[in-house]
Amino acid sequence: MTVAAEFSIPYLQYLDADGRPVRELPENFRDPAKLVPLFKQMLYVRTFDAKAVALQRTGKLGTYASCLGHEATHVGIGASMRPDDVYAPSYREYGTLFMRGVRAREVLLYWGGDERGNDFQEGPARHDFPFCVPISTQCLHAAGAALAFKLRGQPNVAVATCGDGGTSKTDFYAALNSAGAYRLPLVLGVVNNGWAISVPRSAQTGAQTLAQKGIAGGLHCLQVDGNDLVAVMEAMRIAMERARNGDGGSVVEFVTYRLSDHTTADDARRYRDEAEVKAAWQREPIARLRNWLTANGAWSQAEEDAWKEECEQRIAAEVDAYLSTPVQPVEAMFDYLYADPPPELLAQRQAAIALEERRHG
Amino acid sequence: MTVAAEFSIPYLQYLDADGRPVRELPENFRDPAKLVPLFKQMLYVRTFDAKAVALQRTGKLGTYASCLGHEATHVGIGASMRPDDVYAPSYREYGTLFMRGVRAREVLLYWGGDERGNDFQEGPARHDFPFCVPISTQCLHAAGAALAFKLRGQPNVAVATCGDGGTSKTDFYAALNSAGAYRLPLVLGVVNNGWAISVPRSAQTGAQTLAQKGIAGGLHCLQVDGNDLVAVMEAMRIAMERARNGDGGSVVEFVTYRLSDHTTADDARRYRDEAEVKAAWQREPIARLRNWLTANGAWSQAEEDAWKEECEQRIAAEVDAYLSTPVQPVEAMFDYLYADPPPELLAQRQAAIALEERRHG
Amino acid sequence: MDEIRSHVPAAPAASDAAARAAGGGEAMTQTPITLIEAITQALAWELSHDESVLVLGEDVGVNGGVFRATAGLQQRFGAQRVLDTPLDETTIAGLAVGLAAQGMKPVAEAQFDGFVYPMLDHLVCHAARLRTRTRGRLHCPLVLRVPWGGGIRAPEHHSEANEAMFTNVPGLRVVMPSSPARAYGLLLAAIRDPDPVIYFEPKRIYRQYKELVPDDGEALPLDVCFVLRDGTDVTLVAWGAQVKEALEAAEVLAQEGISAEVIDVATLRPLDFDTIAESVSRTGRCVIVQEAPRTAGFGAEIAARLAEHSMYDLVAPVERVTGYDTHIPLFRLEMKYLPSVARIVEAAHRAMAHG
Amino acid sequence: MDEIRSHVPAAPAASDAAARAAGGGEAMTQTPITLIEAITQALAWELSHDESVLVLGEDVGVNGGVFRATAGLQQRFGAQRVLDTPLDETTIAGLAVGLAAQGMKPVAEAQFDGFVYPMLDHLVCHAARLRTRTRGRLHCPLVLRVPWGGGIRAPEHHSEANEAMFTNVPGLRVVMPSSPARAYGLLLAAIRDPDPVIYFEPKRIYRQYKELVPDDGEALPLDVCFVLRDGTDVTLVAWGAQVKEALEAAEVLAQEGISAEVIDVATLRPLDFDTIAESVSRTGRCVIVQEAPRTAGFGAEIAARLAEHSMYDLVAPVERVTGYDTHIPLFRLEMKYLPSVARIVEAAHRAMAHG
Ligand SMILES: Cc1ncc(C[n+]2csc(CCOP(=O)(O)OP(=O)(O)O)c2C)c(N)n1
Ligand SMILES: Cc1ncc(C[n+]2csc(CCOP(=O)(O)OP(=O)(O)O)c2C)c(N)n1
Ligand SMILES: [Mg+2]
Ligand SMILES: [Mg+2]
Repeated sequence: MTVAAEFSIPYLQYLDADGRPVRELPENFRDPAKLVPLFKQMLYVRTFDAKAVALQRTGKLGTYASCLGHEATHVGIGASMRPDDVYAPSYREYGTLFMRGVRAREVLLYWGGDERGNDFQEGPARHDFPFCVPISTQCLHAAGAALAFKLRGQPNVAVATCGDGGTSKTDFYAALNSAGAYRLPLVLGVVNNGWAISVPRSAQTGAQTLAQKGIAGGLHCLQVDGNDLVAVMEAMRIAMERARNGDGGSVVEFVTYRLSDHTTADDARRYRDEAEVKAAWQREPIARLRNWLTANGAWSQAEEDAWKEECEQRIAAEVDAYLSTPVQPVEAMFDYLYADPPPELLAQRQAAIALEERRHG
Repeated sequence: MTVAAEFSIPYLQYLDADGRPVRELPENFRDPAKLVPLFKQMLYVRTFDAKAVALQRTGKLGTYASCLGHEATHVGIGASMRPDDVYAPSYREYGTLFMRGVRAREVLLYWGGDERGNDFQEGPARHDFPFCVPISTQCLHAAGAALAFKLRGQPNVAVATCGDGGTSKTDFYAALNSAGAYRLPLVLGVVNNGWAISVPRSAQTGAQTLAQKGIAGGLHCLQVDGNDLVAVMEAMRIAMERARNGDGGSVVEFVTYRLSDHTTADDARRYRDEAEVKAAWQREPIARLRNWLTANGAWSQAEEDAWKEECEQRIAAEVDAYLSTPVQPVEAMFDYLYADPPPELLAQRQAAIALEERRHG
Repeated sequence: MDEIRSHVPAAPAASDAAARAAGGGEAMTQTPITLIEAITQALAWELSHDESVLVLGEDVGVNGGVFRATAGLQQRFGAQRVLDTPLDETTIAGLAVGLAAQGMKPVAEAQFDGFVYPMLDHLVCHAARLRTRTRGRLHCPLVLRVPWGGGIRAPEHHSEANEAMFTNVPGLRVVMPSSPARAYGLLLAAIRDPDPVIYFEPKRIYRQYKELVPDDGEALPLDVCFVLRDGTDVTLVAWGAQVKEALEAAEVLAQEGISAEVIDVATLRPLDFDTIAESVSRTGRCVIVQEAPRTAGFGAEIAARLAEHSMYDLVAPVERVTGYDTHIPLFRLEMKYLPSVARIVEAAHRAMAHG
Repeated sequence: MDEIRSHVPAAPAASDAAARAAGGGEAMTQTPITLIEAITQALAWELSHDESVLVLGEDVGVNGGVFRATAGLQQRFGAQRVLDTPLDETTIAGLAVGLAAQGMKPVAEAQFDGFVYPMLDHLVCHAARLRTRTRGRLHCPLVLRVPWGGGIRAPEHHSEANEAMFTNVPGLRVVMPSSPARAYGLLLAAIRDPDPVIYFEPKRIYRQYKELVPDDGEALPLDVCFVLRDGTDVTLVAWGAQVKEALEAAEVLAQEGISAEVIDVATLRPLDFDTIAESVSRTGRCVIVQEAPRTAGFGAEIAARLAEHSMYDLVAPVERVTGYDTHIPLFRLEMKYLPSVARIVEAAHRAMAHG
């Protein structure tokens, strides 16, 4: 038989689960001092996450989706983007969002049931897409943004992230299909944390890797250890450079693990083996990077204690800002629907205000 | 870098454009006498197709989608299925439909604007899916049928066909994704005829082959010369056997060419180079198989003349049956909507009948 | 909780006990159950009694569904009958059509109302048409279960009331129970119906109260409205979670001396307008309560039929109490969006000012 | 063809000629054009005058669209402005949302009405919500053009009237022109509107007649009904291709001495009910003509508002002349499905029998 086409999917890992290099580190990321700010960001995210879960447990937040265990992937992706790139998140990539300028109070407002959580006030996030709940639909929006970049001749990249479950969603396929058809500057980051609520990665698809889905659209495909910040950064560097150079889109699969429940509304013990979670803690991203940095003299326990203290304080201030944000007035639900609201909508708005007044004086 | 996964897509061809073998023919299809009935079927289809186009041109048929040039692929697929397998067509696979028992009059009724064209009266087609206009949605229905086979432990295969354009459709991806996830006995046949109305294959996707899309779901992938009946049959044999043996689904790409306009409502000269069409005629499926059969003493001009005459007669009879089928009465639009029609629908039905009577006496 | 008056089949006859025993030996449920438990009970009944029934959706297996509607079913009936699907709603709908066309009776779950949109293509273009398209050669006995509506402080896209997407579609049936007993009986009917049924589940009242729901396999009819409370002054028409608001409003009105009749539409398509018209012919006034955005919601169809058929009965203009013409806001504001008892009472007062 | 009376901006002022010249030198169209040519003309105008506008869809490029609505545009404006898409409606809708959120003004085409369903998710969950979701940080100025309705002897899925899928969705505007001039003016307005607009094109009248449509870049308002014919006895309300049927019915009625007012709804969401109410306050009778299946179609909203607001004006029950509650049949029977002049006239007669 003749061969019509051949493909291979590379796998990237630099630091093993104990933080020992398994091969020479890429030149850009060889200097441990350069990685320290990102490590600090990972610690900040984890502190935030624990606080958010606590807020939910005490009734001060709605359902919340934890990012425990995803810190290297999320922070690494954020660190690889330029301000004028565009990011399209799903719903738990706080590490990426923070690097784009989203503030913790905004994340809390969103899960606290307040639309202002999506009105990102600072940094590049101002032009990024909001939180996206319908799985993987954000991938197509990022493709649209990438198409806008291409049509306008801007040297920017659109990045979207979705989960392992998200790669089954038709929108994910549509995004990679159009990225290939138009040769778009698009990076589709698949955050494979092993589970889509209760459905394990193995039940989601017959594909050996999730990265290989990109082959369907002629994209560049990479699988990486998503708990290894160095591998994440290197994979993103390759994908972002290709996109910026006009070489088209990539699917990058980050293999990590959801150390938490799916959300605070979920109880993973119903469907997931405790032993699997325990084993996953041995591979988690923060300890291994700490080991590497400490072994190379770039980080110490004292620094960590001080930084954690600072994180607690910063997050306490954000939580205060969140908790002291008053509920929007009833008319808020009308005020952003149309630029030019129709008269009948304004009449309903007036009626809603009047009803409030009748009821609360 | 480590390699996470590797893939290769085989290409199958046995008879070249002139009907000369390029490699030893597969054992099953070595005896030319065995291929003669299929060759005759291909001639029948082509005769039917010309007649249908003529009927449209003379106002006796609605818009019609020609299958000119697809005969080897369509007939080869039909010939590879067992009666209790299930077939889910798109809209131009008359060669396959005829082998499943659909009669020419039914095809004509369908394009003649009469639902009875989907009420296949004979053969395995009775349980097959009807014509399907929304592109590639039939692929998911076939996946559902394959799932039914698997759940019921039946040793059957579901086959769906779609076009090159159809492989961009999210439903195609959803079908291959679920076939992989459930390891379904599903064969997705991609009839790559080079064009999706005016959009060439090259603009549809960045993938080198359409077969490779199956990699996204972990399916078996094959690309074949869709104008070579032997290659079509061999590819289908492989795919059907895998499916029947529990080895899961396949994507088989049949590379052929649409020698006609997209439909009778289309004028391909607006977007397609005449030279391309001319070149494609050099590769068309009927001449090459005739050459092979004739060279091997299995077919002659006299046999062809006689058979064509018979085809004309058979088709004339079918056309008569079509043309003499009276229009359904007005209540036909109500009568098959629900098994148990609601009273308000029956009232509308009565009103519609009464209106007819008022108007036509 | 409430008495059902209209078009309801008589209590099971004596021979039913035997039939029940023969049918697999399910005992009468002796303790009251919630609406969602009634759904589980109905699914279990049909899985036991009809081997062509299967349940599919995201997380419906080991996890028993994010709302626990399928809790225990995979353990009891096996992974061949209760299937987790890949995470794609197009897939769920398309597979269900294929399964149903080939002799199975799939009961598919959409995890939340906000995720049904990708299913529409297969539902409208195929499920709703397969019988008419093939002149009855094939048909499509599928059920889509959709947790519906707001009021549970859920995240975005988890609180939609989008039944109007389905009510203009020929070939579908659209059902929405509002009590445990009706949830049980209507779901049995939906599964047994040989045509596609969209079955909306008002999640706000999933666990709101319990009632005795005999596990007797008795279906309720799919084409009737239920009169839950008799009244003479004004007819309150509601469906889903708003039935509870309407009943409470009727209580408030009763204390004011206004007698409100309360009708649970229950099946939106086909609509049993006769029951509504008969009530309005007596009360002369109608308040329609609809959780969905106002304009072109299903309430409009009821009001339209009143305008066509009940003009001479009405003594007051028809009132619609609805969600506003905005998206349901995130949960800090959602209760201000939803119709409330106070708004229903006000509308009834406006109606009472006429005639 | 018809005179437009209500809410229509005055004829272009003298200074417009200068503005037009400045705007790229388009000359006044001197020959009458069809509805579809008016669409092409509007697209060309906006492509010329706003570089953020782009056209995308299946076969819209070299081929100029299966209906030729985009004929010549790719040649004139280049493949960067007029893009063929891969064959997937989810893709088209999702790309359009992404483009619109990032500063472009995509005008997307659905090839036929029957193929819009896979677009709903992106339209409802994203396009219609982006502004409200982000408190105005982002917005979504997209237009979706949908060739709409039956009557052209097309294959299956090419003849749907599914506007009711969109009219209950907050955040969308839903528009349907019924003449070349209104097609031009409303499409310009749709493209310029900063929020998403679904623009239905009644394909049955794409080429039915020609009228002079000055290529002056003048938009029509997106929130008014157009009164096309004055009358005193009965109000006929229609949209899309049914406007022509209604006008013809008015002619027939006139010959019988019945004076029918004819209103083209033109924009379904937001609805200009005032114009309809004002007319009905004079005529006392209303016949709503709707091509879509009857139950829960958009006509129900108009009838509902009449039941709420015009009860004391109506002297006859509201009449709806609609498609039946079935799928539009394949073309041998489709004309028996569609509302006809005869059915409209009969409904008007029934209304005249009252009051
Ligand atoms: C279209 C759609 N269907 C269902 C859901 C409900 N849901 C929320 S998260 C989730 C699982 C997502 O899994 P994955 O993509 O792996 O992301 P993860 O949550 O693991 O990060 C599901 C099914 C949804 N949000 N959107
Ligand atoms: C969902 C959907 N969108 C658009 C169309 C209109 N349409 C009919 S055939 C066709 C092109 C199909 O091309 P391909 O899949 O290559 O099949 P071919 O016609 O070449 O056999 C299109 C766009 C459709 N039928 N369904
Ligand atoms: Mg996951
Ligand atoms: Mg093709």
